[in-house]
Amino acid sequence: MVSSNAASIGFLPRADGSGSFVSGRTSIIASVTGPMEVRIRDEHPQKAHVEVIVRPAIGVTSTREKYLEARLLSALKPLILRSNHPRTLIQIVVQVVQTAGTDENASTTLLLLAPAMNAAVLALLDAAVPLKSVLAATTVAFMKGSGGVVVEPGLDELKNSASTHVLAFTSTGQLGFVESDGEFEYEDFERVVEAGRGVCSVEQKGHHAMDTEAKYHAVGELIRKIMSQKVEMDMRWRA
Amino acid sequence: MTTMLLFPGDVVPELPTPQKTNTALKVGPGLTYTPPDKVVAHRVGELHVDDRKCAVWMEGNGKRYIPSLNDAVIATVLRSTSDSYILAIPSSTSPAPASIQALLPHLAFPQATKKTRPILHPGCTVYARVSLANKHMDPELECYDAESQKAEGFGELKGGMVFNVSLGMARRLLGDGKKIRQLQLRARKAEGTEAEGGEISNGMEVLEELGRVLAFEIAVGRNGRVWVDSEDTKVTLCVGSCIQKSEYLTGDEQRALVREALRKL
Amino acid sequence: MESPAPAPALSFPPQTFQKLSPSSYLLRHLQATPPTRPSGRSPSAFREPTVHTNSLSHAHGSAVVRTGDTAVVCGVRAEILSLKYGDGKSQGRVTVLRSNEDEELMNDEEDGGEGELRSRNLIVTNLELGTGCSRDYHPGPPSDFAQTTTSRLHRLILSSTSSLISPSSLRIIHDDEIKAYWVLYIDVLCISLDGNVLDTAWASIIAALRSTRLPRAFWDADSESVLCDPEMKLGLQLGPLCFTASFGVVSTGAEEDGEEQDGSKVVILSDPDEFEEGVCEEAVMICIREGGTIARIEKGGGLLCGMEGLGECVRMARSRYETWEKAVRDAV
Amino acid sequence: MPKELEPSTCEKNFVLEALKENLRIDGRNFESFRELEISFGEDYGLADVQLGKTRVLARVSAEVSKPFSDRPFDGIFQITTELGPMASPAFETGRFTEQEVLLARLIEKAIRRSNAIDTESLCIVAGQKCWAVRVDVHFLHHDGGLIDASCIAAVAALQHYRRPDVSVDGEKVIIHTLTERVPVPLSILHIPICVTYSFYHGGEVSLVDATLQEEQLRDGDMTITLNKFGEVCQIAKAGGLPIGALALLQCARIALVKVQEITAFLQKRLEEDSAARTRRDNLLESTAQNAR
Repeated sequence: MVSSNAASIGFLPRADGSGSFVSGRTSIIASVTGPMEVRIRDEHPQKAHVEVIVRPAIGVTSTREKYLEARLLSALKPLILRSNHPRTLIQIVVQVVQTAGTDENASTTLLLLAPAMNAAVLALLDAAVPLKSVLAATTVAFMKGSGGVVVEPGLDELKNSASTHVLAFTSTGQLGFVESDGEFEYEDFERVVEAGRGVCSVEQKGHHAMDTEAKYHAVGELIRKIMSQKVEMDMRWRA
Repeated sequence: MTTMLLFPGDVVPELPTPQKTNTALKVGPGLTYTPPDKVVAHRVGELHVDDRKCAVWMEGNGKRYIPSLNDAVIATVLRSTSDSYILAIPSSTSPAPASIQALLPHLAFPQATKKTRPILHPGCTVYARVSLANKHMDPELECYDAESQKAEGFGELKGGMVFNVSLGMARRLLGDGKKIRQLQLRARKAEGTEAEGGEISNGMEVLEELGRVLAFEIAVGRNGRVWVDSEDTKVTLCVGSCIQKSEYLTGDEQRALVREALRKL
Repeated sequence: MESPAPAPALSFPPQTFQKLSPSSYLLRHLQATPPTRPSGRSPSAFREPTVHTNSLSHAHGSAVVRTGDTAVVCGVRAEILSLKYGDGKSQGRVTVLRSNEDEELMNDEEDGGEGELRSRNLIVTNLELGTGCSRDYHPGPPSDFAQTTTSRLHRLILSSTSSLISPSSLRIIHDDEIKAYWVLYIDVLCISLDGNVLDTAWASIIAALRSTRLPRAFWDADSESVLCDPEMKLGLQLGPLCFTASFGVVSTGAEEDGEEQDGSKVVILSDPDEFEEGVCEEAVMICIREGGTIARIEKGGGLLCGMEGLGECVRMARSRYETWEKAVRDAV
Repeated sequence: MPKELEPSTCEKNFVLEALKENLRIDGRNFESFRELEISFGEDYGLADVQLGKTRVLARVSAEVSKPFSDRPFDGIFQITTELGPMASPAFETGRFTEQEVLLARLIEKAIRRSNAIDTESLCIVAGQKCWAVRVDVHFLHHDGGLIDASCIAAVAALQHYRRPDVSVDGEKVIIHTLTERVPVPLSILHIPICVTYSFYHGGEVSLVDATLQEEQLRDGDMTITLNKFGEVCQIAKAGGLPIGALALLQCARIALVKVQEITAFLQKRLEEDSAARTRRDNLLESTAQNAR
């Protein structure tokens, strides 16, 4: 089952780019500013410095946020054509609005990763930061016993899963990010990756007329849809 | 002239072939060229191909201004050094910080000498042209036209008010929309579909309409800033707000907007 | 005019080349046949570990682990957390329960006890970089790197499906009622850092936990407090073991931010050292559990390593598991 | 880190001249707020407030804690307002600016010290256990009026919040899940609302709800916090242009009208949210019954 995903962009007028992503109960807002002036100690003569700041919904920044920052940075940094803007800073701020569960357990944190990544990618696209590719992320659970694969599971499903996987793919289906936890065989992992690729990648060219609602819930297509709506709006004057 | 939507990583499917041997392919903003013949998009936008000029570029909209050679911009003086002014080129997200800093040499004014050069104080608004744009260097500005060496409107903007618009809107106000319109007309002609489809907007009807009735001065910077001045505060405000509201409006809607605003005035 | 004579070829000692252009320096090494890393290792070679346990006399368990020039010390200390507040006076005895807690504790037995360990905060992990452990060390509050590594280690201990430490071995029970818990403080100090601190730190935690001996603790109903019997020492009940293997990924044709060129090859570097970690933007970590199943996969930083590469990493991680397992078994 | 760019001379002169002609750049009256929008999250205690372009998110949470030893019968109530880089890149994390401290203190005075929350109702077992309620205010977008917007967001989230029910059984405090027992709203004694005035031209012009541009150009400011009964909770005037006592009274009079409007609007939004929740619960119930 693919839970309902929703996304939007461009709602923060002063940020260069902004994106929000809601998956199930998890809700994230991200903003991008840059390329802008960089602190001297972070300055790189050939490349832009990329910074990710995660802010929790409740309480102050802890090691959990530092961990999320490091993971998000590892997914987003290779996406950006950093050499296009040397000696600058590209700052990505991720604000957690609502999490799947109330406690700070591992599952809640895991369910944050994919939506946070998607919100940040939308914000980067909105800010027109030069990118190599579009990345889309999803969470996949491998169930105990049945061995079923559940895409975008809820907390209850996570409880009954043997392993959970946060995966991100480029629109051509290249694997960009993995965070898998649990107990699984490599063969199971391969099945999980295929399921994830299905919702994250985009059908290449051809533009098949598969404009069903179900398709737009798949995150890869959702990101495309949101962005093409923006371009349409930007070009509205020509109509 | 064909348009299609591209995303970062998408390869431009068909490149125009140079008609003359000495014309090279021009790759515009939003695209990265990899030799020998691969052009890849690096942001979201509409791909535009002009076969005659043998050019490809991406039409998109944004808020963050990246200086580009010969762009006219509206900048603010921050301070003066021994031989240059340091200016901030704010983007349309302004008054957001983190705007680009640029150098305007004291002598980069028409016929300026050490004695006759204009004195600019911090906070002054300047209409200038980007004379150096390189990602590895801070941009530089000049206050005269590259060809005629005359002011041609560049220089300090006194009085008036500055309004923010998107970078796309600023380009349209400078007439880029007209070029796109011409390309579209040409494409229709080529396809023999001139009669079909309605009128094509050039995206700056708002300005044409306002200019017909009101008297005001205007300067548009490609960094998403529009300077407006007139005798009457109300007129300046009306012009500014009409322009800001026209962002997503078609030509007809822009005209209607201006009519309504003028009626209220 | 004759064309000017070609400028004399500029040459550098290797160290200068390495500093000036770290990326090319590594790639030149990898393009050689057979590909060799600057350290002299082959791409798939791990550094041999050495493990010593019980080196610290005042900790309940400890281990020193070294791989190449990366060396860490891990100490485990246990303290008692009493569930009763105060000192036995009646007003100091309020217990807070969530209404679904009993039920949750039952479930926890199945899912490895993550909930219990986490909600009670029974395991406290910390990794500290020792002063002068590496060139990039700056004194001050824990760096982002130290915090992130701590968080990764903590996550490995409290894996969502099966915990390394079973909560039952930390409970102090009297008449079927949990009276108190052991809280384990696991502190890792990195003495010397030459890349891949995670694998080494993790192995040191495993070795230290296996060497941990706790005095038998029991509830004394008369004094209403927990007492310890120093004569009787008990080991911890550990769940299935697991060991991590980290990899760096780099392409031999990788230009700065450029497209991959034809004929370029993706190289996976096992157990990257400090220099290699700086050059390889892409990193893969595989954690293999006893029995050969996978406990964790982390990948980020690039698009080079696809499914094929990951399969390769898993295979290498399995053989690395054997190495670690033997080293730790021999040491304890 | 980049600093906020000051308005240029021509912008400054124009804005101030326009004020002399009774004109604001966005066309508002001197005494009107920008368009206010309040929405609530799926979770209890999550309020999203938009005041013009300014956008603030407030999040209420509660956990069981030990009361302060000098106040054994009171619960703990805390508000945090940290200006993050999302609102403006000029705000750095972990560095407290003067603006941040003033804002935090003002909100603290307006809500906590005015006893908007009945902290005694947060006590579970005297001296032993109490609720610690915290409000996290997140600034998403800064276009002036952060004080007014964050105060509205905080009181909206506090009114929206429901904490889990507890029962005390001897030495055991049992926290009931949201599904087991209907969660309890906080006991709110009154609803303080802040109205910030900005002064120009020696106090001749006073503006309500200034935008960022107007804030940058003002000569002085004052924040009045009132509830709908006209009780003044606090007045903050930290230096700047001196204002006559009569002008202050006039400001307070206008502020009361604004406070009443805002309170009524907030009430309307809360009722709408509660109605939507009831509808959704009924729907869920009926589908559950159908499934059976």
